[in-house]
Amino acid sequence: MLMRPKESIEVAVPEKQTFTGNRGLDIEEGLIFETGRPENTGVDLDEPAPFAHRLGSLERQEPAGLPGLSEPETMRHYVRLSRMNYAIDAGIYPLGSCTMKHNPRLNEAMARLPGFADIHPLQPQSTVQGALELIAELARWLMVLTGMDAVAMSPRAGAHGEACGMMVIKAAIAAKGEGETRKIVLVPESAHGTNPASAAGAGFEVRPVPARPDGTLDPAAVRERLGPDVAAIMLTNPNTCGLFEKDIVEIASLVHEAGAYFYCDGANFNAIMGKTRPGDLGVDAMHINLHKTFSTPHGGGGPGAGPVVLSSLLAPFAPVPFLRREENGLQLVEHPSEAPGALGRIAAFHGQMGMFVRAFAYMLSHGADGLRQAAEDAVLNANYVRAGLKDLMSEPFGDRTCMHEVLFDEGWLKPTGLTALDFAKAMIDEGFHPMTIYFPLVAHGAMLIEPTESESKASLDLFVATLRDLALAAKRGAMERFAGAPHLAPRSRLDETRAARSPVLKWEKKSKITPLT
Amino acid sequence: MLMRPKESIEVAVPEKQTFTGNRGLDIEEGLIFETGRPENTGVDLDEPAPFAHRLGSLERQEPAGLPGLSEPETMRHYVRLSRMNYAIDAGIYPLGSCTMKHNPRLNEAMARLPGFADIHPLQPQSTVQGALELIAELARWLMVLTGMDAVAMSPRAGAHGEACGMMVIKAAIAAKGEGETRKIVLVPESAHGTNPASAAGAGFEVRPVPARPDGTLDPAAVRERLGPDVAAIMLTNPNTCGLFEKDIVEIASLVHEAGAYFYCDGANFNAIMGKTRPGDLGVDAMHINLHKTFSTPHGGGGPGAGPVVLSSLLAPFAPVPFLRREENGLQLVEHPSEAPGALGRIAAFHGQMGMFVRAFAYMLSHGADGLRQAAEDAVLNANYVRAGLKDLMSEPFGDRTCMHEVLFDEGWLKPTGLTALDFAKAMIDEGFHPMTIYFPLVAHGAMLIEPTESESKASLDLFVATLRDLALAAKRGAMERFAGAPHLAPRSRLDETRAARSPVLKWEKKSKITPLT
Amino acid sequence: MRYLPLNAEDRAEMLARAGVASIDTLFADIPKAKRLDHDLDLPMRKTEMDVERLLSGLAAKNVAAGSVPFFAGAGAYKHHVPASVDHLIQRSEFLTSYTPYQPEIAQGTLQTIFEFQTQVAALTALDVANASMYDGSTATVEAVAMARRITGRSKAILSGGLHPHYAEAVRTVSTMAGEETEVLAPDVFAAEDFCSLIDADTSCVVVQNPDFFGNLRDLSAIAATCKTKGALLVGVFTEVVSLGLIQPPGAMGADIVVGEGQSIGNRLNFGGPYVGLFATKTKYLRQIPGRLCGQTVDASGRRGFVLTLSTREQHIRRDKATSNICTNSGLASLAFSIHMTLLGDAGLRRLATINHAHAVDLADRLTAVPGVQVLNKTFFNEFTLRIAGDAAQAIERMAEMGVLGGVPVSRLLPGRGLDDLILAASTEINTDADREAFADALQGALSC
Amino acid sequence: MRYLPLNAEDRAEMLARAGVASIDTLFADIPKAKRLDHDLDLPMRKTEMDVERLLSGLAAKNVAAGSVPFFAGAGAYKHHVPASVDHLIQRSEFLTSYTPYQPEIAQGTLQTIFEFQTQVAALTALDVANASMYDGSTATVEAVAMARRITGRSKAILSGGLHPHYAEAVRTVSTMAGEETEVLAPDVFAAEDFCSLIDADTSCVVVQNPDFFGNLRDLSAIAATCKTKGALLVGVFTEVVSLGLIQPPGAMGADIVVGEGQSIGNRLNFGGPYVGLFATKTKYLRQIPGRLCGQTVDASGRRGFVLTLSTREQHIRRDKATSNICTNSGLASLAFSIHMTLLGDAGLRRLATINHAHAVDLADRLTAVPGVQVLNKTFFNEFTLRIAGDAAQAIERMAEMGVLGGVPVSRLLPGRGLDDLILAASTEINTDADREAFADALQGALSC
Ligand SMILES: Cc1ncc(COP(=O)(O)O)c(C=O)c1O
Ligand SMILES: Cc1ncc(COP(=O)(O)O)c(C=O)c1O
Repeated sequence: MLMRPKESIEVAVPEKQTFTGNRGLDIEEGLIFETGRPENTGVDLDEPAPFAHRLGSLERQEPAGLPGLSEPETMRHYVRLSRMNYAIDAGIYPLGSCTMKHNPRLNEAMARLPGFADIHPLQPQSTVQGALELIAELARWLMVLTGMDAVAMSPRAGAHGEACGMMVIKAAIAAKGEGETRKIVLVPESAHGTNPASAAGAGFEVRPVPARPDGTLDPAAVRERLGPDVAAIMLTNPNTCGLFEKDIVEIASLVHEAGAYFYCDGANFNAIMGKTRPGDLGVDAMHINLHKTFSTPHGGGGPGAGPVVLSSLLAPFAPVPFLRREENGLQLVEHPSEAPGALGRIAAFHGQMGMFVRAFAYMLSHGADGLRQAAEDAVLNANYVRAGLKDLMSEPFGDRTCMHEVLFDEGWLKPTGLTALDFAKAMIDEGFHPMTIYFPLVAHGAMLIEPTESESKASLDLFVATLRDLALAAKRGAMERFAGAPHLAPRSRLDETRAARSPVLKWEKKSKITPLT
Repeated sequence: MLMRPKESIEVAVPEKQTFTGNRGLDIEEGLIFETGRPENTGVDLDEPAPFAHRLGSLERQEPAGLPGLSEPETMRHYVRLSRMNYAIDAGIYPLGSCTMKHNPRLNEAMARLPGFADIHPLQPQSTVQGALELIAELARWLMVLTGMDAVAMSPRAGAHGEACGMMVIKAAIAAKGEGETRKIVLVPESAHGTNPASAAGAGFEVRPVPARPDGTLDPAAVRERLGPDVAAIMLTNPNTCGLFEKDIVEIASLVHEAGAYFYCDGANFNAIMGKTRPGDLGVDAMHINLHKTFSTPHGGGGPGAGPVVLSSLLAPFAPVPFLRREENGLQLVEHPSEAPGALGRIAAFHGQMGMFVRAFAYMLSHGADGLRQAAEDAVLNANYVRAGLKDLMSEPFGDRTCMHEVLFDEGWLKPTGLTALDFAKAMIDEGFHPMTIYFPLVAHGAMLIEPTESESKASLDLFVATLRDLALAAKRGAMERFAGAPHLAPRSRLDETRAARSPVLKWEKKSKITPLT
Repeated sequence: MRYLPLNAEDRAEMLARAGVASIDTLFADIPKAKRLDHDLDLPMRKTEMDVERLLSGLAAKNVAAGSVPFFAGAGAYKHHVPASVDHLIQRSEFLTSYTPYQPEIAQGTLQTIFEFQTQVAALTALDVANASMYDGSTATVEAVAMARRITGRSKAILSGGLHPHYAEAVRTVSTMAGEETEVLAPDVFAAEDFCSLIDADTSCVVVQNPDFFGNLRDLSAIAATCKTKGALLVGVFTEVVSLGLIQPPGAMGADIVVGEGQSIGNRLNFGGPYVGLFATKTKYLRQIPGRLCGQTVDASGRRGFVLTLSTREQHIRRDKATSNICTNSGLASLAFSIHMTLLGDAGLRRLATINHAHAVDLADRLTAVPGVQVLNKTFFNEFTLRIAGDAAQAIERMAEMGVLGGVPVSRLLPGRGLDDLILAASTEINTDADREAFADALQGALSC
Repeated sequence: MRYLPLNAEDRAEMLARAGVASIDTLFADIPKAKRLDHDLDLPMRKTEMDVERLLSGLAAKNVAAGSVPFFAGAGAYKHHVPASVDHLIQRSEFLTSYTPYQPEIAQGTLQTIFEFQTQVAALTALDVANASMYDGSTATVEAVAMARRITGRSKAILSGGLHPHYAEAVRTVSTMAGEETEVLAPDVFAAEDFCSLIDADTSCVVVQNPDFFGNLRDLSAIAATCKTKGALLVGVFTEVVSLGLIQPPGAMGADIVVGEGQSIGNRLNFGGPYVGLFATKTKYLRQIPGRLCGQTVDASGRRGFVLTLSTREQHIRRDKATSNICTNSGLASLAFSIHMTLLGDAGLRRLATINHAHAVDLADRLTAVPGVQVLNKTFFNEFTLRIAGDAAQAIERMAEMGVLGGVPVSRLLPGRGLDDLILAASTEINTDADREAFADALQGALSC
């Protein structure tokens, strides 16, 4: 089969056409459904001896029609596709709120030890004591780092941790007999979308809390909204504008006085680990994204892990499973019947063990001293970027230092007619992944930059200098750098509207797209 | 430090300048000497307690001045550099004579088992019986596949195998008392450069043998050159023009009758494994490039392995080490004193164990049936490419089928004024690694294409179609595709003359190149 | 510290450039009393070598599946994953990239998601699949929530053949959200009858196939009843390899199909990370939870892929979103997709057939052990044994003999009078000798 | 077969397009009588799972260095290699690329070679280094050949402190090439005196430091004599980590320095693949064997790298080449370079210091064992023990006790009256407990 999108390429790169559509090392790659065949396979398996099947009448009637590729073809398919991706390993990935830090390969090696990777969640507990010890130790580190009393290890990611935390709070409220009255969760507008979604998923009603002009929460505004109908507040701290909620202790007291709980979104824990403890600040529950703060790889979208630390008030309501140290070693409490009053179970098995190993390797490598240093470097790096850009870009909450990420908005771009999106796409041409844009929603055209502690000064210098170059270019009206950017990526700007208008969500023989001309 | 070759970039990509010199995912990367600092390190090591050193007066005086990079910086440095490379995993790598076939990752995993990768060559032999068994089994496979009686496993690569073979022959000749008379080795002009170099290195004098117009050797031409002064003939079969030496049996007889030995360069064994056995053809010694035929990765230039199979005549002269099966298991014979009459030792330890594991995994995976199928597919693929191109390109030895590789020459390009090099560089822009050019020397502007069995029909179709497109473009005078190509690779054509004229072979503060303009 | 590029000199210079006196100035917003002025009571930094030693030591305390005859299943299966899969998912560009929010430099991830969606839809015989959920259990929770949204009804009926952890997760989350769930009694023989239970408040019926006890279930009748009653049928699987050999839920009328994809491309990992598969009919597209990748074109008309229909999702719709999921199982879904690409139809069917053949052989061998009875009429690669004794004890004893001989049903369903049941699975990794060892060990365990 | 993309249909279609009747037509040039018409007497194809089983079985029969207290050295050393090194060398673009013959699409490999050359030159304190040789021993062979070419003289004098395998390799290859070699007697105490042996036919003197017995040697005096007599001094090392702490041969006047680079970035691998380092003075540039990478510019003036000065090499100069080497140790040299980049000066010095500290500690502990004597006045991370008994037997006994306690000198130098000598090395991988175990085991071995 020949695959040569000749026509479209002519449009794409008028300066230098190729016959293949490839450009040197940038090689186009078709879909497996176009290159593979159902009768081919890249896995050799011996044919079993004839036997009498026990499938009753339920044998599959229609084959799935999935194409198979030999191993060399498979290799090439995915290697070529991978080369169309940006990665931390290739450059700074300054997505605010995402904490794209270095992913040590030691962690990968450790997670692949057969003693961790090839053990079954339900094999006898006497045969997995090392695994249980690791979980217990990781849990201890999380509790010490956060100053909390318990931790639910099973949540699969941050949002799942939020859901878990909200349900734990609901269970605690129910236990107090207030299940029917406390139905409201206060969530600032700057919150990540998962927060309101998680609260709603647990059957709560979400109410916004506005921020002060300085980007942080006003205790008075919180007090105003508290009442016997409020179950909890959900704050992010440092918040999504990169600012530490300086009145957090007061807010926590107000919340507790009102009989509500304080859930903290711990996505930004990287900024403060070893510097302060959420437990000391009055937090009742907080998830920790191991895939942010503790370096487990994002993998193009997951998997992660979102353990939830809990205060002593909430600990009794934690879901199963949890660990108990008994005479014959560590034992998992797995069934709700063994933990009366507990929430129940929120997912199968015991949590993201593969991520636990990686996160624990990261913690051990840093130690208490290294983790604090990492937090300091993360904050320093953000402020260094801020210092390098603040004269050219606009800050929604005034000229003040930030924590681990710095928030700009597109105010400064207004005179140019360009948007945050245009600016971001021009960064791609320069070899940089853009910052987070349009989040948090409280800034107009937010541009949220989180360099993390993994960037060297040289890397930040080049990043800042380039953003300055681009900003100056924008200001002097050099539109060609922005219009329709990126120009030098594997694809030029993609038509998202078209994708949503007539969704093509899987390959079908008929769905071949014909070039727009 | 900012690294922005702004000026040069302006020249390079006038159509679309960037501030960084990067182009989307194509990111420029400096040298470690520019980005690293000797006081930094990416390896944590605990400081040892104070102790009295035992270095006498020989402590290092001047530090080496080597830069260190933290782990994230190191990762990025090498990942970025890697992205400037072509690879089998990214596309067809049709280098004739190089057998760039698929490198299975199973082999990589097996070679990394601690039982193979973490054993010391001199630990007690009782503790490495599994390793010795693997070597013995691999040796057996090589002997069965080639129909030979012994194999010297220690050569590090093909050329080292040639040297080993030449020295074994020399030892055999010396043992016959003809050491002073037989000094000549016959080597066809089409031979790979290592052949004459290896023969010369073993103290032989090299004499050429011309080929017939059909590209193969004429027994008569060999007979003419044989005599009491000839020690050996060194042939490649299939030869470097991709042709099977059809008179090889007769040539072998002539050589033997003349009291000389027949060394075969086995670099092209991939074409014939399971189809015929060199031992049956009269070969006395032949190296096998495990990194060609048996899929161990080329690694950007090595390491490889070049075991030499030997006939019973030459077996007694094989160098140490070799294996003996004794009561208490396999035993290495390691010292020349244990093997009187043997050649001696040609390198430390026992050979390229890491490559042995990979090659053996490859052999086991294929089995006798799969290896033969691989040879057939390799030959079929070459002929398919040949059939697709022969009407446009010229063949130096006429219109005939080939073995695993097909040889064209630049004769057909003459009218266009273009060279094989120009054509090759234009292929780069199309996303293909060029074929081998200017080798073998017997063709004028050779273009030697070896697709290997790892290519699918679809891959070959695209390859052939693109070469046809380019050939037609050349013929119709579309010079812009060729002049100064490649245009779309990480670098445009590199100035090799300048590199050789004033060699800069390492980084020095002063050696920064200033753009030529 | 090896992961931190800044050295003391850098830090000083950068503070100066940022115009702050000391690093602590930057943390001034933390209330003074709450600032930590000492290192926490945790160990200090460790060398790579020491971390390796410590973790290898912990790993060595566990019995790995590959080191003994191994027959545990119950929702997590040990299969052979080709070495090339693990190599590919470790490519920096897959491993260390984020969710593809900038599609122009994330086509690699996006195209693989598009291919994954297509594979999942084909396997389940449904129209459309999403980019993955956390795992099979949370996918089931989401499926039930989706059914409630679509039908506007509350009650979810969970089959007694549904994996108990899945059922508990649905029950817990539903209860917290104020929704009703009816969990049927454990149904060892696939004998339950739903049809009478489905009423006007029933949003969905959730049925697993092969069920928790290994029985194969024909969903067609339930599907028909659901249709009549306006409820949706949610088909669940925990062993995706089965779909190579048995009727997919979509072909039997399921409206939503969810399941665990761990078996393909992924290791056991003591329970996670796994990958949840989620597929449904086109008409329910806008109710799907999680990410979707769609095809489009770039400014030059070239085909490309983007995340799409995100108005369903939390980052746009917030408390009205179809789900709160953000991070999903990206890399695990990639591993799934790569392994499936290697297999193709032919490979998958062969793999499934071997699994079934091994399980049939195991069933025959175990049936021959005195005091052991195989309860299943039909099964794929796992079935239920009734033994003359306590299952948990027998399994513990077998473990001491070096055989991991399945999962006691009572571990998941304690106090239900099922203490004499063992779930035993046999995949392609088991040899004849392994199965013989199991039979011997079970016989041994029962006779002591 | 999983590695072969063609299926039967493809093959038929391609034969037709190629205009040949059958695959055998393409093999028609093979004399009929010599064609194989049956499968060879070897096993048939195996599944990936079966290959894994078979090879894991073989691997399990060996005692891996990481699994026991380990002290073997003698030219191959167990060091800790950071996980990132192995990850990086497995990048497809490094692992599966060829020698960089098309520099425009091989800048990755070329720049790493350029960096490697710079690192090796700096470590050895010489002007210029090549892109690698097979290993330390073959690099030594090449150095001697190069010295002969430069001086036009034959005789090479090999120190009695040179690794015996290296000496044998030089002797063997030299003899075959008709050149003269003088191998001095084993020199346990670094007491030999070359100066009188160097004559007008001497091309070079080859001295190892630290020598085979672990002694540190000051090469300055020999260098001076060589200079006077018109011979070259070839400095050799087998433990490159030593260069972090001791004077490099280049700084003591060596003209050519060769050595084994395995210790940095590479595993033991039972002896190979390793990586030979080769450095010399600029004036001998055109006599260097092997590949050289040089800096240049591209058509746009951007810096770039190419293989250069290839008129020295076999593919151009053929029988007149400086060496026959073609494939070298590319990926092993990359591993070396990456690990060295991670270390830097500071890390290398720390690593070397730890090695030395551990060896000093080991020497002290072993000296305390009755019947054991450490012979070295100076050493780096390895030294020679004289024991009251047979060294090979003692080591075999220790192995039975689970300790790999060094290398018996007699294994490399049999029949030389050195049967009571053990070479013992201690690197950063050994713990206190390991060294104690060694002392205990040796004591045990000597007392039985
Ligand atoms: C502030 C914040 N909260 C919550 C989340 C959700 O975490 P996860 O993606 O792990 O579910 C994120 C992730 O992007 C986040 O940035
Ligand atoms: C025909 C031929 N002979 C010999 C060699 C040398 O083999 P090696 O590079 O393994 O030393 C090669 C390698 O390119 C070759 O193609």
